[in-house]
Amino acid sequence: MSKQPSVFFAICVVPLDIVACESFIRSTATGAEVIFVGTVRELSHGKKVVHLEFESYEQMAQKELQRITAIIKDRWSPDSILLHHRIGKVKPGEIAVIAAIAAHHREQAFEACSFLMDELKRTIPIWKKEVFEDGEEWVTPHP
Amino acid sequence: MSKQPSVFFAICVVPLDIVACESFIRSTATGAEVIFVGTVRELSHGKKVVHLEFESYEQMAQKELQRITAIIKDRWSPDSILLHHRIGKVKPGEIAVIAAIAAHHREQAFEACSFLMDELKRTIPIWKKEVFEDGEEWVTPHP
Amino acid sequence: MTVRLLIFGIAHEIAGKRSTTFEVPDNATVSELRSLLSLTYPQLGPLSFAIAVNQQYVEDSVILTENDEVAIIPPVSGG
Amino acid sequence: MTVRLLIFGIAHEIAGKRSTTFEVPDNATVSELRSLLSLTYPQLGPLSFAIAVNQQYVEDSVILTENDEVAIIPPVSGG
Repeated sequence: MSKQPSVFFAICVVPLDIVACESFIRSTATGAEVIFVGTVRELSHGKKVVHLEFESYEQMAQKELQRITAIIKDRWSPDSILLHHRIGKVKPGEIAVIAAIAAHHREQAFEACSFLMDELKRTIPIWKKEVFEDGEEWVTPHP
Repeated sequence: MSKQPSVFFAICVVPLDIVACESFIRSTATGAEVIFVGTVRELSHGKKVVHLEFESYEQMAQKELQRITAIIKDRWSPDSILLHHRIGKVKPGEIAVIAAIAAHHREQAFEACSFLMDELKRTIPIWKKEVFEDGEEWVTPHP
Repeated sequence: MTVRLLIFGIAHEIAGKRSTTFEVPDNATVSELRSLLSLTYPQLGPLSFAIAVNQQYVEDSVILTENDEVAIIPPVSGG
Repeated sequence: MTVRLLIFGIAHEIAGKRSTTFEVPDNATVSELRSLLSLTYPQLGPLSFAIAVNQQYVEDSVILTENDEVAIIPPVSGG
């Protein structure tokens, strides 16, 4: 397939909106949508989180997403690829990231969305710091 | 883990609501949500679909979901399992099914949600008929 | 004895009804029920379908009981 | 020659700044840049970080050019 998927990428300082994301990727040509929503947990290693603080290297994040998008297009030919990531302070219960894929078949959508999240965690230049009541700590990635 | 996941099952004659589904499964204890949204395509084998018509054997669907839920609980220990399926007439672009899993880690959520959809398509007693401008046809499942 | 028969999907269109009562010999198996169904609804013959008894999929060897809820389950196609 | 240095995550806290200009020899490699960074910011030493040049991850053998945008990329932790 040579059709280009639609790509929606945003780094946002305001709350992420699942409905907006889903309507970006929805089309009557597409049967399957997989949406990943990553929220902030109130406990990290048993300690109460006050908030997370995210920062990003946005221009590079955009280039990394282009690289990832090219791989996803080759492997799964989806109709749409979306990644919205929050930066700044994000409280427990709030959404930190939404990744979404629309495709013809559900296997494509599940695999592509899972891969997009794996690659986000592996290479996209975004960092988070956990802020506790008694201190703060930059998060080192878990594989 | 012996904790019981929350289970939300519904067979609906009214449009399905992604926001409602996501808020059912959201909690501050859970970091990862995977939501599958299945929509009706406007073309089926190149023919224009007027609408789909779904019917279900609801009591048995509920029992099948209990069986599937027990397997998902054993394998992935998610916090929540949701399946909302539309019945009656559903038009192209409308949502036919929402399946959603909330879990601590994204791998659990992706795998459990994909398994839930596979099992839905394999065993849950729901049937659809495609209605075209010039006729109609019960859909036989594709693996 | 009598069982309650529920008929879904393409099978209900073939049978022309969604539910009915159905007579089977005492202690009939699901396999015997299948044969009787084919006699009553010859067009069901070519259709591959599962049988559920009291809302559970069953094997052909299962023995039916008076008043069981028996369902004809054509290949499902939800989602 | 001068490159523009961007410093992210835990590294910007160690360095006490998010961006600066940085002097390197003409035709310096990324590997040489790393050594100079460790001299200027000794606390970066124990940290494992990647280097991006003009918004792309690069190997240590890459040769820098005047005015490149060079970024210190600690292990990412988005999502």
